[in-house]
Amino acid sequence: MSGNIAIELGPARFRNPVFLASGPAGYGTEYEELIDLERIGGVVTKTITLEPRAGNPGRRLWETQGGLLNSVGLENVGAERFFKDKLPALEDKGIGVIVSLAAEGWDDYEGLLGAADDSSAAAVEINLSCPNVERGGMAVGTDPELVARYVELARKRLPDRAIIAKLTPNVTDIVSLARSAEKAGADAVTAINTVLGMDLEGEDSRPVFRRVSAGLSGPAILPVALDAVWRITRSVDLPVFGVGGISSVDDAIKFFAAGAFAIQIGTAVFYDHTLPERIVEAFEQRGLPARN
Amino acid sequence: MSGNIAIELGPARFRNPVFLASGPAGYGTEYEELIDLERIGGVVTKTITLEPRAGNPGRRLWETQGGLLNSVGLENVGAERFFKDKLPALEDKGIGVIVSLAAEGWDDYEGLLGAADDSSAAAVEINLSCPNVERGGMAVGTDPELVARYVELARKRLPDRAIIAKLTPNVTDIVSLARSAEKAGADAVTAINTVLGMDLEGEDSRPVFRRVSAGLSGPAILPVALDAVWRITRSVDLPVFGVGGISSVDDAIKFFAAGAFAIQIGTAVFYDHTLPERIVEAFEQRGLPARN
Amino acid sequence: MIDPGKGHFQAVVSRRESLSPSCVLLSIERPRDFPEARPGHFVSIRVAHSIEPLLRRPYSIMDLTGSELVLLVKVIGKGSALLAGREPGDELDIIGPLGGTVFPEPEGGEAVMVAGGTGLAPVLFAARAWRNANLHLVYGASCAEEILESIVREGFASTHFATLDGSLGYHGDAVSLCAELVNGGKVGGSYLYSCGPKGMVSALEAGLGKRFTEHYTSLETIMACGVGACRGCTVPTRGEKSPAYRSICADGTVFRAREIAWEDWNDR
Amino acid sequence: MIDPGKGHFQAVVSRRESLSPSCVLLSIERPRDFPEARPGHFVSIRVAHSIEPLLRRPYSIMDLTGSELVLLVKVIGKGSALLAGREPGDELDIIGPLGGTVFPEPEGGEAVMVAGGTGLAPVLFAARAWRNANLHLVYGASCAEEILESIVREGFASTHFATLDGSLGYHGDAVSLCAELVNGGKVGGSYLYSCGPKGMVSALEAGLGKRFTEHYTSLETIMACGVGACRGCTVPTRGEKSPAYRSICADGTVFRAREIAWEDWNDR
Ligand SMILES: Cc1cc2nc3c(=O)[nH]c(=O)nc-3n(C[C@H](O)[C@H](O)[C@H](O)COP(=O)(O)OP(=O)(O)OC[C@H]3O[C@@H](n4cnc5c(N)ncnc54)[C@H](O)[C@@H]3O)c2cc1C
Ligand SMILES: Cc1cc2nc3c(=O)[nH]c(=O)nc-3n(C[C@H](O)[C@H](O)[C@H](O)COP(=O)(O)OP(=O)(O)OC[C@H]3O[C@@H](n4cnc5c(N)ncnc54)[C@H](O)[C@@H]3O)c2cc1C
Ligand SMILES: Cc1cc2nc3c(=O)[nH]c(=O)nc-3n(C[C@H](O)[C@H](O)[C@H](O)COP(=O)(O)O)c2cc1C
Ligand SMILES: Cc1cc2nc3c(=O)[nH]c(=O)nc-3n(C[C@H](O)[C@H](O)[C@H](O)COP(=O)(O)O)c2cc1C
Ligand code: FES
Ligand code: FES
Repeated sequence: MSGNIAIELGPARFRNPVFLASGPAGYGTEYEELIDLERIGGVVTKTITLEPRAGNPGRRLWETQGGLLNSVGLENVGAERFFKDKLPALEDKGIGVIVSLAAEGWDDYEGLLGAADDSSAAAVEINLSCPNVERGGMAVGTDPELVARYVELARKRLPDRAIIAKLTPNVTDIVSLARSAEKAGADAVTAINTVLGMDLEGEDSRPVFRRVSAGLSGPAILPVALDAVWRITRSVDLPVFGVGGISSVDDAIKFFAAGAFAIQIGTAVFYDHTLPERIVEAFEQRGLPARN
Repeated sequence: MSGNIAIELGPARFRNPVFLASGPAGYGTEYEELIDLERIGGVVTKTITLEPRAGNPGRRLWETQGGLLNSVGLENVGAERFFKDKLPALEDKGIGVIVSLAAEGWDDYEGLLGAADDSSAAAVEINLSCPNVERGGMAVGTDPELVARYVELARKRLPDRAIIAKLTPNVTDIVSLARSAEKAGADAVTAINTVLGMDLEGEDSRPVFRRVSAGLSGPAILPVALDAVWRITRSVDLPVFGVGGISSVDDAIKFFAAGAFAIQIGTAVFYDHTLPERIVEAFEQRGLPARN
Repeated sequence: MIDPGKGHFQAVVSRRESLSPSCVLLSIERPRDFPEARPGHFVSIRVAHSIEPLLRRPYSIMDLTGSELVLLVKVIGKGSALLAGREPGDELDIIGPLGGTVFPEPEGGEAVMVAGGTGLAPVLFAARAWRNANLHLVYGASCAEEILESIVREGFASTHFATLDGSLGYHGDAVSLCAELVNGGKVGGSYLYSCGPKGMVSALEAGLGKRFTEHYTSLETIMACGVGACRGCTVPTRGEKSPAYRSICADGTVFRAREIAWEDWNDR
Repeated sequence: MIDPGKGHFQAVVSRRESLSPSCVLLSIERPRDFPEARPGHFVSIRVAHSIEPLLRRPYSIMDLTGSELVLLVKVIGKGSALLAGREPGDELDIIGPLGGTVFPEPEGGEAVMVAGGTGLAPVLFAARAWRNANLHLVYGASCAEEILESIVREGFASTHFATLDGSLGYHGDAVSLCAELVNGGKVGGSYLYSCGPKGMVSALEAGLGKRFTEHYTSLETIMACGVGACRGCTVPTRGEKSPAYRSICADGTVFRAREIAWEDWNDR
């Protein structure tokens, strides 16, 4: 045992820097029987919006070579039910939680932040990067000025919570987004959300998804995520949550070496749910990996 | 045999729409003993610059999960030797050729176009998207206005050649780049060049490449390339050369279904050099795939 | 919701039997501590420790005895081919049993079960579990070779086969055969159970759903997590709020067929 | 340039012999039409029809007879592990022989050959080809187990082993041993040949290069195309223009050691 590997972010404290990523982590309880969630740093819960969302119709998942495309479309139970039922259940169990929020417009964003303010959430991740919805999500997240506005409001409404801005890689310059988030007062950024992609299928080669474009995750995008983390940490002082394609202990170490402060694991949990705990074990034995 | 699968682009005519991509294709002759280059549409020759370039020092290749990172850095023999030795050798053999050109600045770009004008090249691909060099390349290619300026000058200096603009996926909006190319008079665009990525290695987890960031190619990026082709062909009337991750006949068909006019194959040639001819054969038998 | 209590197991293949050109029966030593499971439950298997294929593959439990877990595997693509190629002694990385709902036992003791292709698996599991019920099996496949007669053994009051090419039994699909049998009074009961291609089940519900008190169907789609977390395996259901999506892995696999918004459920 | 005339072959493994904890000798039936090859030539093998690993893997030809192509395979990562696991009867997808330059025969008939690890492969191929030469082998590995003595058979005037842990032969590296032997007059000749880790070869050139008329070395690095097209496998060379990169796959694998800009050649 190399001792303490706990991390702190503003008012939030986590056992260690290994999280389940938003989306794959669900509401935190679905993997309970398979993953010891009290062993890991915590879960970033599925992105919630102010109102419940049904999510996208038609197919939502598609495997590509080394990757996974998804078009879930932010299906979620809405802020009210989330803060009433889902969050307390996790907190009662002593599971570390980062609450993921997405605005569907400026007005409902105010409401959403209000709901978060009324809650016990110590850390929120603002999802400025979902490719699978019409409004909000990536449309906001690709514009440094809008990123700044969204982070500013969160900072104002949630002065005593840790605020993390989740960034999209589908931009010319992710570093400028991170800079905006920093200036607007974020405590950290998360890089990256999924990469835009599509696939076609069948004899008639039709797009797999109704919305055509979807979000690519998994091992295929690891180099893209590492590159984003490296470039952001060279230019911005904020702690960075690294996410994208992590599928082994070595991958996790690479993200720290690229400068990450913590990591999140998404797609790999689907096929190797033991990974997050194995990473924690490795860190407990060897200490947190060196950061460049 | 389903008959004629030849394609035309401006003054250029090719046996079929299956090309080797710039870079992996070298100067066209290296694969001669392994690929029957007279069977395929042709080769897009390795990008040349006005002056010879030594390329990047240190490691240049690195395999990732489902992909390949490269940092070759446009090593090339320069325009003079290329047009004197390399191009005629290919043309003499009846091999279809698209000449790939990259500017290292505005002045040398004039010179490069002049050299192309003096040559017999029927089609040129302007590489506005190489991530592995300091000047030119992606710096120019991410800005729609610069793309327009570069394409305009090519159009002016090479009025009777087919001009293809090769675009980078590392932007917020690849469609706007394609629109710029269209307005500036390009005959076609090629999508995509490599995706920015990096990796780290070894006990000390150092970046694999001296320049840190490199270009990701191969099956991992196929969904990204398909998405770019689909979105461009929905918004722009230009023919699109689809490239990125093609590694089977089915993949090739998908690019046409996504709207491509022709395809280029890069990384897959390294491990399956029979693929381009197999695709041609499939097209000869079934006809060109349907386009959406 | 019937949560069997899922676990993660390294299980050893004990027997591999080729049943047809496309199907293999895979018997697996039941891991110690593998929970009880019921018809409609499934397992999810990591078929390769490689990124190709990346995700686990879901398979219905066809039988679970004290010593064996039995799966029916049809070769569709790369993942199923790898799985179907496993030999006795090979290890399998399994999570399960998964699924939140199962086929309930029929009331009245008589029921019709319609299976298409590998949809046979949960149906056989149910038939084995409900030994005292009077079950009529209507089972369709493309051709005689794909009718896995050897595993349709015990427990049915009557069995009826349909092949699309007419090479065995009824010439046509399972739904048409079922309609003939029901209309002719040859099979009956108040419960209808089904598992098979979406088209089969929706046609069955449209044509015969009203003739039964209940029509329960076990659904399939592409999955990622298998535990209800990712919301990727959803099916649209009828309800106050529409669309209302439910996850096949955790809210299913078994649904009342009339609750499914069939007209909205397609893959694109 | 000596272009052997490359081809693409499906070849069958005929024998697999485990030589050490990390190394395997793989004998392959020589495909009909497989061109003649010389020491320094290599083949490139698709080890899996999967994307993991993606690229072909390059291997020096250790021997090529009328009936056999022999490779020495050390397990390093996923690709070499797959290759080393191939059994007699398995097919291999090979392109080759590749490489534009080979070890030239020694003038004067006497020469020193220094091999580190699997660098032994092209050295053995040379020794077999030059039956009339007087060749001294200096061969180093980590430990006794990794000295593949059984395959160092015929054709050498003298053989000298070095192990880093001293468990066999000289206690130290092959370069130090070679220096002792040369300085002590135990081995000699006007040509020096080498193949092994970069550090070994550059130290050899720095320490002993000037004592020989020629020092030829066969180099290795990560490759993609193997045919000179991609410019990914380059090594910096000394020349008028600097840096001047040459490709190991097509301009090599064999270079004069003094032409390599060793100080500029590193992996990052
Ligand atoms: C709850 C559940 C139970 C199942 N039970 C069985 C069973 O008992 N026996 C059996 O043989 N199969 C069963 N399946 C289907 C099985 O999981 C798929 O055939 C398998 O995952 C295909 O993997 P692959 O890699 O071979 O094919 P891929 O290469 O992944 O896919 C090939 C093609 O099949 C389609 N496809 C893949 N998976 C599914 C799916 N789950 N539903 C619909 N289309 C799909 C894809 O769209 C693709 O076009 C079940 C699926 C689920 C969800
Ligand atoms: C011309 C040539 C001849 C060769 N001859 C032989 C031979 O006769 N016997 C033999 O066992 N090996 C030989 N090699 C090396 C062999 O190709 C590599 O060991 C193999 O490709 C590793 O593949 P992998 O998938 O097992 O390892 P990977 O998982 O790809 O790599 C594991 C580690 O090894 C490093 N590595 C991989 N390939 C190379 C390489 N070519 N050079 C330096 N470092 C590398 C990587 O950086 C990585 O850190 C030769 C290489 C070349 C270029
Ligand atoms: C099925 C699925 C659903 C996702 N849903 C969300 C989401 O609701 N909010 C979010 O911020 N990211 C979401 N993501 C993105 C992941 O959090 C993560 O950024 C991305 O998948 C890259 O990491 P990975 O390669 O480890 O999966 C989702 C990803 C997947 C695969
Ligand atoms: C080793 C290597 C070198 C490349 N060099 C060039 C180049 O010189 N010019 C260019 O336009 N693209 C270059 N590319 C990009 C390819 O042409 C292609 O756009 C990209 O690799 C995606 O296709 P693929 O996945 O089929 O390889 C290079 C790619 C690789 C792998
Ligand atoms: S597969 Fe994830 S919710 Fe069903
Ligand atoms: S591997 Fe491509 S040039 Fe050598």
